Amino acid sequence: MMDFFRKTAAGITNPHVEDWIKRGGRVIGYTCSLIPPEIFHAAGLLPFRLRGIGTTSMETGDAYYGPYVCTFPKCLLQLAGRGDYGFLAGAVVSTGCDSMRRLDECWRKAGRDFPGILPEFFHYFDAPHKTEPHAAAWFEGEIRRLIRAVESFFGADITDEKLKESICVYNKTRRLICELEDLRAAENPVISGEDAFCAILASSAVPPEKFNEHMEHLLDELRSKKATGGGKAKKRLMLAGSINDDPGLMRLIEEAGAAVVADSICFGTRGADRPVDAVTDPVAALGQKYLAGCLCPRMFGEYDRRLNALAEKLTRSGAEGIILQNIRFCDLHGSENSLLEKDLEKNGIPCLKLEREYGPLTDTGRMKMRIEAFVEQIS
Amino acid sequence: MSIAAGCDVGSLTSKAVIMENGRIKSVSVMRSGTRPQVSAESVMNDALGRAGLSMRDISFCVATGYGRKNIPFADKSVSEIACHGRGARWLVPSARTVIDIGGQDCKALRLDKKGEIAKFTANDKCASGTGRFLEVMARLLQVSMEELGGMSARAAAPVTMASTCTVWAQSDVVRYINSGCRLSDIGAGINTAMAKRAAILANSVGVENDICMTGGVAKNQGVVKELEKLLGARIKRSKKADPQAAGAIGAALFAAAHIKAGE
Amino acid sequence: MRPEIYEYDFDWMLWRCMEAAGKIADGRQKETRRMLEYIPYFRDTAEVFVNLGKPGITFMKMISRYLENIVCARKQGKKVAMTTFCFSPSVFYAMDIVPVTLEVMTVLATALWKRGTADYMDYCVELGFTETSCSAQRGSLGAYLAGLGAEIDFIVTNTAGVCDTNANAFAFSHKHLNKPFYSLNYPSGLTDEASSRYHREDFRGLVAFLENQTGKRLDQDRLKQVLEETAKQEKIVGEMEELQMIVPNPMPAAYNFIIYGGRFMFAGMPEYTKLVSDMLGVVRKNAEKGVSGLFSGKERIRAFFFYIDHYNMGLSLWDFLDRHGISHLGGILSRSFKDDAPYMKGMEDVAYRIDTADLDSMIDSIAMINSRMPMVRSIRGPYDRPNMWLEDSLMLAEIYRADCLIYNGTPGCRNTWSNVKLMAGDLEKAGYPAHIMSGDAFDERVESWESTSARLEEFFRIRGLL
Amino acid sequence: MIAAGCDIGSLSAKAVILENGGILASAMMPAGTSPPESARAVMDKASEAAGIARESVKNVIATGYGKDLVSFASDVESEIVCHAKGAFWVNPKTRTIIDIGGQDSKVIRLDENGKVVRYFYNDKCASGTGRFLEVMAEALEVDLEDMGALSEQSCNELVISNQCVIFAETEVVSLINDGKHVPDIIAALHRAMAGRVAAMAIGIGVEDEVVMTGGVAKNSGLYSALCGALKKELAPIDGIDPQITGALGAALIAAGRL
Ligand SMILES: Nc1ncnc2c1ncn2[C@@H]1O[C@H](COP(=O)(O)OP(=O)(O)O)[C@@H](O)[C@H]1O
Ligand SMILES: Nc1ncnc2c1ncn2[C@@H]1O[C@H](COP(=O)(O)OP(=O)(O)O)[C@@H](O)[C@H]1O
Ligand code: SF4
Ligand code: SF4
Ligand code: SF4
Repeated sequence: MMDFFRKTAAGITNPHVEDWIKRGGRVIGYTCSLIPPEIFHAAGLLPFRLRGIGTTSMETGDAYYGPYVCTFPKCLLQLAGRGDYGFLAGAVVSTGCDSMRRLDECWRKAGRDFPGILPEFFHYFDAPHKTEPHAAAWFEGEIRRLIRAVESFFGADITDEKLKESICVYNKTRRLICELEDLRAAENPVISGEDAFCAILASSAVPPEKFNEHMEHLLDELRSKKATGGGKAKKRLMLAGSINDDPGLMRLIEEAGAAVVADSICFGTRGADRPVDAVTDPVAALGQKYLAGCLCPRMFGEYDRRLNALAEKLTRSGAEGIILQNIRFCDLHGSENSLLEKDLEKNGIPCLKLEREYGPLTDTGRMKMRIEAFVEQIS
Repeated sequence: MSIAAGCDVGSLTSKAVIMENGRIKSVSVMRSGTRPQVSAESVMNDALGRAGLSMRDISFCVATGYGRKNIPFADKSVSEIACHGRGARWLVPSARTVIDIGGQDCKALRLDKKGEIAKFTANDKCASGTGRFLEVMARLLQVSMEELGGMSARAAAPVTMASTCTVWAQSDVVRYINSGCRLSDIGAGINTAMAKRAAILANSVGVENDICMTGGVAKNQGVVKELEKLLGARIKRSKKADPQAAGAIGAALFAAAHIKAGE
Repeated sequence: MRPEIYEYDFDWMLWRCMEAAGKIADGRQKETRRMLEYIPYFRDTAEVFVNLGKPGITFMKMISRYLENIVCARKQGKKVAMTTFCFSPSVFYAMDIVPVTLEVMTVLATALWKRGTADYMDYCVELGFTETSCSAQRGSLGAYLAGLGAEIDFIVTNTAGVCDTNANAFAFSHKHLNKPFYSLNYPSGLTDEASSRYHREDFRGLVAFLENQTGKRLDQDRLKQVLEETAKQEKIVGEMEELQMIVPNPMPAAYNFIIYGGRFMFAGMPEYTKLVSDMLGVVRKNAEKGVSGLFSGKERIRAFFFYIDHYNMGLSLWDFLDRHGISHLGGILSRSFKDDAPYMKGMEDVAYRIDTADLDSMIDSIAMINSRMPMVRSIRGPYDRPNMWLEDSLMLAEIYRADCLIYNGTPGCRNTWSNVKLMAGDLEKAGYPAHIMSGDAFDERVESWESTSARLEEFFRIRGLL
Repeated sequence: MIAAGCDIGSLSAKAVILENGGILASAMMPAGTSPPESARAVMDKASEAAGIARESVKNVIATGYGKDLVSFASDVESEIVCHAKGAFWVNPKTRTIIDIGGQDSKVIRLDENGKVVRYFYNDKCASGTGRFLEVMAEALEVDLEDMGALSEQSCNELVISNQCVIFAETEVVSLINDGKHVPDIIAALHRAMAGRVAAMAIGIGVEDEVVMTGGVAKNSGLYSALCGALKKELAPIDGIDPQITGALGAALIAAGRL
């Protein structure tokens, strides 16, 4: 079972995506935890959250983006330039953060210079940075705009019913992820943080039905394992901060003698906690979830909500410390991490702040040393 | 009698310390080669030689530093952060803040009353603010590390450096040299830039007296004095041993503790 | 932060410097010059203004008034708001609130003090700011986070959706100082119905917040006054900007700086009106004489700065422009996009109007002003959308007959460094030589002015402009 | 009429002497810390090679980092212009020049008359410069001159992830420790560097023909890595040592002003 998840996490495409396309299905890529995949699912498309894994050089990324920019969106552009995203029928870029939103311009421009790397359907999703009613209304407007755009381009008809069905499918995904989280909370971990991360990551890379199916099997496996008392206990850490889709980062941490038992990052469990209301008006419900529920520091002035969510997860997972990492040039997570560090340490939770580059994890010595020292510190 | 050893294989230098019930028998500092094992062997043999001992006499050896994982004769490995904390505490028993500037990075540690590590942070995004930075600059200026350290004292008008990154600084230095600046003024500027980075790091973990500096750069008086200015506090020097060996001393102390626990 | 920095209040120190500068400027030219040398760690910045004669001196006095207000706010029982240059202070003045505009304070300290603002910037990093975040805020924010300035009552920002690193700096302060916070937030659209409606609602949210913070209702008559004053000011500025189109440009190089600097500090206040009328007088004279506003009197190049200016080394940029006979045609900071602005002819629909008929239309008016502040208007959405960065720049470059366009920003500016290369490419395609300055407008440590200016000069020569 | 160009670079000093439109002689030597001396020395060396007296050189134009300190130069020119002149003189089909020197790398675009229409610098980071390769050659204990040949023996793909020269160096050291093959490491270094230079070129647009100037152009491994990154063949710049292109351009300008 794990193979399936490990394979999926290893590279950007996976057998399910290829299979989906072979059977004439179309795939749509999206960038941020702000964009509801339910919309694409309801249109019969395969939602695929854009990943930067497997980037080895930056000649396209750096050609359009300037210096001083987060390497994650740069890697997305690099892969697009390399043609790796040729399988996309469409892409939606969100205004997650400045580095991310400029992917819209950079990708379009690169598309003019290198024909064929820009998906035919290319949409800019403009999300507010706060949640007051008038901002929520704007967000719902954006959802409707996206729905209309998808409908007219892909000739789909996204009815409220279909949306509600998709919401249910994804609610199940969210529920299963939470169950996995609970299993990780057991003090003898039944699954490594790396494997758990691979599994969770798959939820945005394969058809949700397939994911749910595999996840249920995995959970059964793990439950039986738990009965027979899982692996040996290690230092239990939580990982938070900047976006990451590279299982290698988890491996790195766990090689330093810790177990990652929970996370709050994009591609991890961030935002899996609450289900979407599947009875009321679906657009409003999605707005509630994806804007009001957004746990990214891009939501200005909502630090307390994020702090509480984090603190709660820390207790639930029984983590003994937390690694707060940010990708270089990510000011949002960077400074947020410092606030979190102060507040969490006040409550006696050891914190390690790390700044890193996103990209090939080849030279990890310095990072490892810090994590090892941190593990020693909390033991 | 039980003899403890500590071996710190750093990116630039390797250090070994032999200790017998809390007293240093010998210290050795050498340039690291490309292969950690080899560096470890030779520095340890040198230290043993000085102490008139052989590997067999060592009851327990702790390794630290970047190369610590592949050291054949080590019984245990401990991170250099822990080792520098312990070593600094031995050098300056009242130390509550440790600033360690080695070849690869710059670390700031805050210790609690018992000397346990309460908080640490390290700068390694960029080579500026590392001993390596000083070496590169020293090479550009064609002076030795010692001379570079002395330059601050002799400087008339220290230059300001684009402190953000080694390479930017490099072209700055080249420009200064070409425009005929006095070398000592450039050197002083370099030391100051280094100290500024370290000061930011130290302040971000929160400086508490007393302050102790470890790592090779602790031997750079220019940096130390500048750092004192920036922190507005004196940095306690220790006559007990070479601060560059602090990591190895800490490792040896861990080894000794292990032996004690065993007895 | 170095212990001795804790000795002095940041804004108090700035105020004393500016006071002194303003006072001695009353003296005769010769003694003025001599006096200038005696101001503690004062840069040749004052030169730049003194050389401008009356308007320059009025400007210095205005700055010291602005600083005085901040320093004395508490005593006068006024509330102090920390805010950004992307925000028009008029609403504050209408509610008797004293604004502390971080970027303005940073520019002042960068320009005035030999040691610049590095200490405050680094202090932010010590507090946990990423060192990669924008220096425009860090340069003065450090002082306020360290309690070395007027106590802040609440924080108002205008850059959510426009610039993360900016908005983030204020969000951080909101937590660190534990002060109330309101963030206006902008959609990528500017003129569509939905966006305009949103602008109005969002701004009403702000008014409610301010009323709540001050415990006073927004005074309609006061607001009317401020807005009418603003309209008057923009009319005068508009006339200057009309004359600025003439070849040679009769406007002195440093005037753009004064225009936006003044606007950020005193939009809607009589101080600013007086200032700009003084300036208009000078520009008119030059125009009648048909001479360039540069000290050299000779205009060789017309340059449009399509982002911000460069404030290091005592405003060396302006001296550089004067020495090389380069007319500064303004930039993203200096244009206000009011409907009667000379460059808005035929596109009034995308400009803002000031309508003082009733409270509602007045609030709508400020909302529209704010949605067209620097950055807020031009870099909120994709740069190549209508009325965004590219269109604005090309439009202005054409109207003002620019020979070239120049970018200067800060490495902290994710936002523009993510697409400035694309901008430069498109500008070149449109036939304008475009240069990207790689320094930091506020932080000398990023790139020395020496190399920055060398690159600039090289650009002018190689592209056959000099 | 004899004219000369003198390019005092960050790492090497170069001089070219022209006699009525033809190269009479050229010289090159490592640049010391004193540009004036380097300049004098390299000019003497060149005149010696040309078998002429220094005085018979009627006009000298200086370029490079140390250009302003060349006392005997009648004027200075930017490296951009000089490399453009030099490259265009050797190959008039040149539209794009990639110059990688010791302290910086530049991309220059020319029109059909050899006029500079756009250019872009990378001097913010040594990772795209000759210095990068020098540091690595040292770490690998190989000669700079051999890096090209060695990289051609590479058989496995490695990745160097560090931008910063200093850290890339330690990354290289750890690769050696892991027993990786030197040729593979060198090839990876070339790819990393070529990628960065290519990004800069693509950023302002690459037009055929593309030529490479500056000392690093002599590194065949980087040369082919760059072709790979740009997905096109670069035109060789025949007849001259690419490292003297700047000095040649300066000389051409000097001659033109006589
Ligand atoms: N005698 C000295 N004077 C000044 N600086 C020195 C001296 N010796 C070493 N250094 C500095 O110390 C650095 C090496 O420190 P060290 O702690 O040995 O690094 P590491 O532990 O990473 O190998 C060198 O880069 C150099 O800058
Ligand atoms: N034979 C060679 N093989 C490979 N690289 C070389 C060779 N000769 C010089 N270089 C490279 O050229 C660089 C110097 O180039 P140069 O154009 O002279 O720089 P600058 O003009 O800045 O002095 C050196 O850093 C080195 O990397
Ligand atoms: S971190 Fe925030 S902005 Fe970045 S991808 Fe995740 S949700 Fe979007
Ligand atoms: S890590 Fe930060 S900068 Fe990078 S994409 Fe996510 S939010 Fe944006
Ligand atoms: S300069 Fe850039 S980063 Fe700074 S405030 Fe302006 S837009 Fe934001």
